[in-house]
Amino acid sequence: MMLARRIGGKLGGLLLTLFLASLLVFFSRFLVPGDPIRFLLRGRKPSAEAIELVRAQFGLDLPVWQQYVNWVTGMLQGDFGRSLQYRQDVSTVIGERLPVTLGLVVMSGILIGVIGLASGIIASLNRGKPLDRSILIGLTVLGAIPSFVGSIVLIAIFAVQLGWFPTFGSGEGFLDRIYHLVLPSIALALVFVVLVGKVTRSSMVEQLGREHVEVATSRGLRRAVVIRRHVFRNAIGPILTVSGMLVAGLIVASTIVEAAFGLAGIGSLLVASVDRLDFPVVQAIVLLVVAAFVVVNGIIDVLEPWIDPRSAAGGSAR
Amino acid sequence: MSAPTPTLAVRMMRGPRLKRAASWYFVSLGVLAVMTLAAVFAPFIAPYDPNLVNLSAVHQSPSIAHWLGTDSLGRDTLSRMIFGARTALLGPLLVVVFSTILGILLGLVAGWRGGWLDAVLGRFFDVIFAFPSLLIAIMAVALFGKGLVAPVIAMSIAYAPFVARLTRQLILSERSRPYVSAYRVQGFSGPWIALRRVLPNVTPIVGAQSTLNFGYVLAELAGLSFLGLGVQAPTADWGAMINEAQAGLVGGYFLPAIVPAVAVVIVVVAVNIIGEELSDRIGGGVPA
Amino acid sequence: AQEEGGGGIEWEMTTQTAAPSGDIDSFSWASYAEPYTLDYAYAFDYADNQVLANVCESLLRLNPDFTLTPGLAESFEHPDPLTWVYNIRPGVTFHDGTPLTAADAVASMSRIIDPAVGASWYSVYQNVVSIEQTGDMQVTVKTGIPDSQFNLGMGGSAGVIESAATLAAAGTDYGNSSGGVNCTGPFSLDKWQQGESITLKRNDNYWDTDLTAKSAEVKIVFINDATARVNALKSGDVDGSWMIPMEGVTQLQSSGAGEMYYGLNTAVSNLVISNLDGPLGDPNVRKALLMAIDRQGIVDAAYKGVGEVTDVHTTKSVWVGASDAAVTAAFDGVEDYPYDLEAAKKLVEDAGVAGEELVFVTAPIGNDFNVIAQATAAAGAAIGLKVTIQTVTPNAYTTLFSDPSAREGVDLFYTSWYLSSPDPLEMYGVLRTGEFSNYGNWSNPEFDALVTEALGIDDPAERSAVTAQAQALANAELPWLPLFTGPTTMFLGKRITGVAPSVAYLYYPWAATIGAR
Amino acid sequence: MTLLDISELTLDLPNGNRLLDGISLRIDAGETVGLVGESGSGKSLTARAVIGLLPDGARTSGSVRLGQTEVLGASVTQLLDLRRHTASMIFQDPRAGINPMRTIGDHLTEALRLCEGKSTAEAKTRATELLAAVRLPRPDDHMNQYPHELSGGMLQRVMIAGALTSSPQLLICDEPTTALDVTTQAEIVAVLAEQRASRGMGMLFITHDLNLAASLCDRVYVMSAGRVEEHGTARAVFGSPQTPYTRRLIEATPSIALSAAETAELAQRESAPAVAGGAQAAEPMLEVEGLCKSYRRRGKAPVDAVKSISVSIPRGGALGVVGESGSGKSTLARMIVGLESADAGGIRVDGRDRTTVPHTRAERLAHARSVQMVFQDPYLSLDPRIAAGRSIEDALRLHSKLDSRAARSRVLELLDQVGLAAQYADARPRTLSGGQRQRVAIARALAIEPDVLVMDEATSALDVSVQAQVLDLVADIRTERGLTVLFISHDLAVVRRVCEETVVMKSGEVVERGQSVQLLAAPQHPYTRLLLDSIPRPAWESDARESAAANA
Ligand SMILES: Nc1ncnc2c1ncn2[C@@H]1O[C@H](COP(=O)(O)OP(=O)(O)OP(=O)(O)O)[C@@H](O)[C@H]1O
Ligand SMILES: Nc1ncnc2c1ncn2[C@@H]1O[C@H](COP(=O)(O)OP(=O)(O)OP(=O)(O)O)[C@@H](O)[C@H]1O
Ligand SMILES: [Mg+2]
Ligand SMILES: [Mg+2]
Ligand code: NI
Repeated sequence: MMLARRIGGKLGGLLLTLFLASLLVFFSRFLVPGDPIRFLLRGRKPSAEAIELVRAQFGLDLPVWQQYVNWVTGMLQGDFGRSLQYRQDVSTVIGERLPVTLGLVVMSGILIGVIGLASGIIASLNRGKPLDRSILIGLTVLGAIPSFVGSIVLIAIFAVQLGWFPTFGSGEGFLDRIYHLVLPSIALALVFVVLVGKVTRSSMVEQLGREHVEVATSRGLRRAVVIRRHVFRNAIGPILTVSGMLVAGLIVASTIVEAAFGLAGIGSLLVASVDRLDFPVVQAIVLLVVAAFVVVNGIIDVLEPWIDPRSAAGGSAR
Repeated sequence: MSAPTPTLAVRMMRGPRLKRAASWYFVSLGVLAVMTLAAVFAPFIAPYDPNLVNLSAVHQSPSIAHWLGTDSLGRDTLSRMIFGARTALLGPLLVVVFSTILGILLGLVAGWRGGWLDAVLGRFFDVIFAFPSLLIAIMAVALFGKGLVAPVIAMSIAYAPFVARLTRQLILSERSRPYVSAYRVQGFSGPWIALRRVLPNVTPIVGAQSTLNFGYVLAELAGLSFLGLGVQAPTADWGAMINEAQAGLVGGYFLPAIVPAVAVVIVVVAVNIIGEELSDRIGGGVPA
Repeated sequence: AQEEGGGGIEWEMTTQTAAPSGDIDSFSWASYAEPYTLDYAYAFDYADNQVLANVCESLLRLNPDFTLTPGLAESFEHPDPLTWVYNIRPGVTFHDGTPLTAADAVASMSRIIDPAVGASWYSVYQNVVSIEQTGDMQVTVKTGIPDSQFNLGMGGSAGVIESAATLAAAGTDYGNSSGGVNCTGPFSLDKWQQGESITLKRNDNYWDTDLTAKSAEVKIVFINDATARVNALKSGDVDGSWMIPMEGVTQLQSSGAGEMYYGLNTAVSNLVISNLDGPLGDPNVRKALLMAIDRQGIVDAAYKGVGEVTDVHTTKSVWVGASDAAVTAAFDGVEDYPYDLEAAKKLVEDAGVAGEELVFVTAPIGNDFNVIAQATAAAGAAIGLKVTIQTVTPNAYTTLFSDPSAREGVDLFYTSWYLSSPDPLEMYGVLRTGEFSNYGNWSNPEFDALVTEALGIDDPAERSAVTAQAQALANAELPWLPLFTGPTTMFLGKRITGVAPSVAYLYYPWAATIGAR
Repeated sequence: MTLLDISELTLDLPNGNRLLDGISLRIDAGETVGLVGESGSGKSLTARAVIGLLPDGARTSGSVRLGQTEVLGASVTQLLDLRRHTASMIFQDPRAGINPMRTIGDHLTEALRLCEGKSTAEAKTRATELLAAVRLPRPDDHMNQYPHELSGGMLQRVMIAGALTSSPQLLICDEPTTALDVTTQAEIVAVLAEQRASRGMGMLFITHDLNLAASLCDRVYVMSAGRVEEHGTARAVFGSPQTPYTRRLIEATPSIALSAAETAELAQRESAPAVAGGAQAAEPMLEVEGLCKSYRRRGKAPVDAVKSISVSIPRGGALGVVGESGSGKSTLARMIVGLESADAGGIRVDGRDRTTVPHTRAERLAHARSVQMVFQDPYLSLDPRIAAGRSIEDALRLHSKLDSRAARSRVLELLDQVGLAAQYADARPRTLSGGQRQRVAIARALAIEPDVLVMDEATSALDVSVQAQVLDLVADIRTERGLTVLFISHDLAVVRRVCEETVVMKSGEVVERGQSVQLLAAPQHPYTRLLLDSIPRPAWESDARESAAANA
């Protein structure tokens, strides 16, 4: 009962966040100097009636609040409006490109999880030793490689010089898609691997110093068991929290990687749409990113009592 | 009745690490100092006008005349690197300074004042957290046009909640410490304690953490330039230079792209080393 | 190292590549961008048109040599200066199997002048007053004033005929990736994978057996990044592409993956003068600026030397049907503007505008934009004018061409202006007083009179003599500063051949000609 | 049979610091050995060395034989075997020692399941038995509970049960009751003694509380700075300490045993019961009337921290407040110093109303001059960034118009009064020891020259010897300045050293009040009696008492 209330409260908070974010996203466009109509009618002498026609067609003639309500209700029904640029439903435009970005994000996510956790755990178990230091230095340097630099280097070496990977496109079919996304997901993962690695390390180190770990050791549990059951298990919380915060960042960072690898995901769509004042698309993507953030963090919040039973009681974590 | 000492693990960690890391710390400080000096005195140091086009000397390899060669317009890469350091360093610096000031103020208000104000600010932070900084920067570019100004303002806002949340947390834990109660009992006013005593105790930790943002901001601003949404040509900027030089890569002209890329990596590494070392040092001075 | 910079590329013009040895199952082609639409009413850019040209056909056909021959109109008549009668070809079917009728033609053409559609090709129809079906297979178009250019425009997207039923059914989704198109071309639209590729399938019922596609399938992949595009061509992932980034040409040639071709083009690179109230209001200052720009340097730096400096606004390729005398007059009888800083400086000083400021707007679209902006700034500096470069988004740059308010405070910008019809008059029509694309509001009554006169002349040879005079005037006055012309570039991989490298690929079903090497 | 034999154990850190220096210690089967000494003397290190838990990179010499095995240099499997079968350890803080993210059941059964290979059901049965053995009320329910759902005392029982799962021959207890209340401590000690007896285990019992060691141990070792200072039977060591260090330690340890003079005085007073009226005649300096405070927490029942408390202290008097954790002592103190507002009731200091939390500057300063406070934790009650002298100077200058020179000399004067040399004026708190910090805090409170000084557990965080010094200091200041003191502590023995009057609090209420000595001699309220009985006494003394009681 307490738990249900707590989860309800958390979800309410997240929905409020989503609502406020939608306000921000929707009304920001009224700060834009350019008139989207101008773009719609590019290359033509627009007559007043033509402008009105287009305005009505895209619902730009309604009062602002009405536009917002229409927008939100539409979106709740899966109607994201119509792209000015592609003359198509935004949901179609985004829907076609979403799988690429999702694939990219999922593959990077796996890389980030595996490499980040592994490096963090190994470093923490060897803290103060040369291995720890090398991992830390390695992570610091890797983390300093912006994804566009990483992309260029990866393309130059593995796609062009060695020819191991394709230079463009996102492939068709499951395996081909994975093959095509290997390099981009590595480039995307770089910075995030470092963040996860460092959080893992410090969270593990913190837990390693805890007395209950010593207690477990003193009771004759093998080191591997102690690490798994008492150190890693307890270190998961902060790692998950940080990972949750990173999800939205990962989607946004894919803009750069998609641009560099010429992938048709929603990241490159976002940049193109920003450039062309295609507001419905920009708004939908931004809101999608925010929603992804809210959903992932909502899941993590809901999971929290299982990860840290104390939080269910409302006590302070750790 | 035993004294609460910082956990042994923490102390153990600090001991050996500090000494070894220190040399890298000073190297990093040196690197950053050199870059900063180069940026400040760019007009005196740079051998050429960074925008001087020489169509008869494009894509030259390094030579005595052009130490780092020339780009697709025959401009001197070294000179552009030196001038590029200005935007590369200034942007992140401004973001770090603004976001730190803004974040500390908001965090102080939220943490010290508490109550509904804390709740409102907390909600505001939550909303901003849902917008990754690069996304906010891209939106700002869409709204206010390209260049350094819009992204810097946007990223200052994007990063402020991180600073604010840390500040708030520190303020909260600091506020619950008996020394704050002791000041109250002595008759000091709340604002005085907050501003004159608690804030100075919190600022160095927050500042050190903020330093770490510098690297991220630099990379993100460069990424924005790379997308063509940031600093605009012909202004020399490392990210924009990489963007411009990308076309040359197909022709095998790697240098104009690699030089700024390496510079970005070096600065980010240096700043991270400095930030971590500072956090370590400052964090060690305050009882945990 | 010195060599690298100046090292140009050896190039020669090709009109036709070797004939294919036979059919091919499929080939892939790289496009620098995804089409925004395949709706002919909006297809106004390289990316849109190079795909559309293979799927949809026009009343007339613009051939690779820039001649016009009958297309979906079997023949046309011009009974009086205000009337154009098109006889629709019988026995043609759309991709869905329905037959082509005059009603389809009326519906397709009427869309262009429908304000609710807001077509990009409206200017071709600007003088049209009515489009009517005058027989089972006949359409009659009436114009308000004599307009020789209308008929020439029927070879481009403005003349595309789409099934009226499809237009009605698809509604606003017509031409996008979900609505698709239903035309008569040698290929039909098979699959449009957004952001990735468009796949075309051979139309086995194509009416023109000479142009039946030699490939069962064409996959046009969108690769925005120049580096990636070159890499894809080099590695053989993609068989060919138009518009090759010049930086990559050396690599492509040495890779042995295929062959570079240079062919007919109609584009001239110009600096548009958008403010005649400033220092550039004085023709001598315009001349001075042109003479101060190192145009050969630009061609060398931005295009590896592939291109030629020009002093006029058209290429010889569009002077189809012109008299030899007219061509000579138009190209040899005009003033040269050699690179001469001293003379240019003097002109500026004489005009008394030294030290004044010019605003040059550019966008990060390609290296050539960059080079030209920088070279113009350098030229200005050399003759005592301060050229400020303002970089805007590609979109904002696009609005320069559509929105007068976007041009406020702007003195110059760069454009590569290509012609879609085989007549230089298309270019000069634009520069008349009050024309929409006369961005600087340049006005010369003598010029206006010449162009209007030419528009009314139906005989191309006769017309060309008048057009030549207009060209000479524009050359003397320089409402725009012509910089250079370059060939259409194309790369063909080792598997394919047969296509003619010509800018006509924007309207001619080029992919149908490609078969196995 | 010798269970544990440590001889000449020396432990050095990689940086050359010698933490243990030639420790020799022996425990026979079934014997309880105490290890006492001040904080940092190396007690825990010694204990951990027994089960092979050494600091990273530490170098050792000497030998530690546990049963038949040499621990130093033992292989991993040998060590695991020792930990599983021979020795178990109970740690100081049960809250830190049990994984907060796993259930009690998991904590108890994991060793059985993962080390002994018992089935889940078997392990569960055994664990439930053990929980019952350590007298937890609902063993079956507790198995599924998380640590945060249990109190400290219950957790320590869980910890003990956990240590007993492996039926060890030696039980090492590292200050197992330090984090607990006296009453709880008594219960835990009882459980330990019971288990020891029923299982015939040897026990190494570490504590800083000499009384506790005396009550439980057969023999004791006294440690100081990594060495064993003295050892022998408990009675011998505490009865006739041989080294000055042990002697000092014993002297500093507060005791509730009444001295002969006190007993005499008490007897005298009992014969003339009306004398008390004399003290009440004087105008009280601090007067608290019907004070109430309850904390409202969101979504939970409110906590009545203080329920209608009335106390008063005559001018120059000292009142002790004792009570277990959570009884509302601190809340009372915080209301008196104006950190917290009262729900009802009134506070008067020197006749002036001080009930409300001050708001204006004038109110704040006036309130501050009325009452000052010394806080429990000397490590957190000084601003880490501000030098000792500076913090005193801040207070001085807020309350007087002294120029900086005068303020400075006043600071030195105050430091001198609390027994700190002038050089400490510039010291950062971090560089000061706990006792020194608490002196600075006292000097800072005195700088304002308050009417009343509230000390909330001001010595709880200090070692006994340091505590004794600070208590002496307070006594000195009282006699010198006639300061009125409200002294809060959970330790009756400490309170009675400072205060002539004492109140006992329980769940926000005063359950008993009276002269300190009288309270000790003849507690009226059952809770006070429980409190007194819980205080450990040397085994031989309680024997004597019991026999005395039997005689009566
Ligand atoms: N792992 C370690 N690394 C370095 N120094 C240590 C380590 N463990 C203990 N020490 C040091 O060794 C000394 C003795 O510590 P120990 O924990 O044995 O003291 P203690 O007698 O148990 O004190 P307390 O009563 O505070 O628990 C202290 O100075 C402590 O700082
Ligand atoms: N700020 C607060 N909010 C809610 N409850 C509180 C607060 N402060 C104290 N309490 C509760 O009030 C009761 C009394 O607390 P108080 O700190 O006065 O006890 P104490 O006697 O000083 O205990 P200790 O000996 O542990 O210091 C406790 O139950 C405590 O949990
Ligand atoms: Mg200890
Ligand atoms: Mg308390
Ligand atoms: Ni593939």
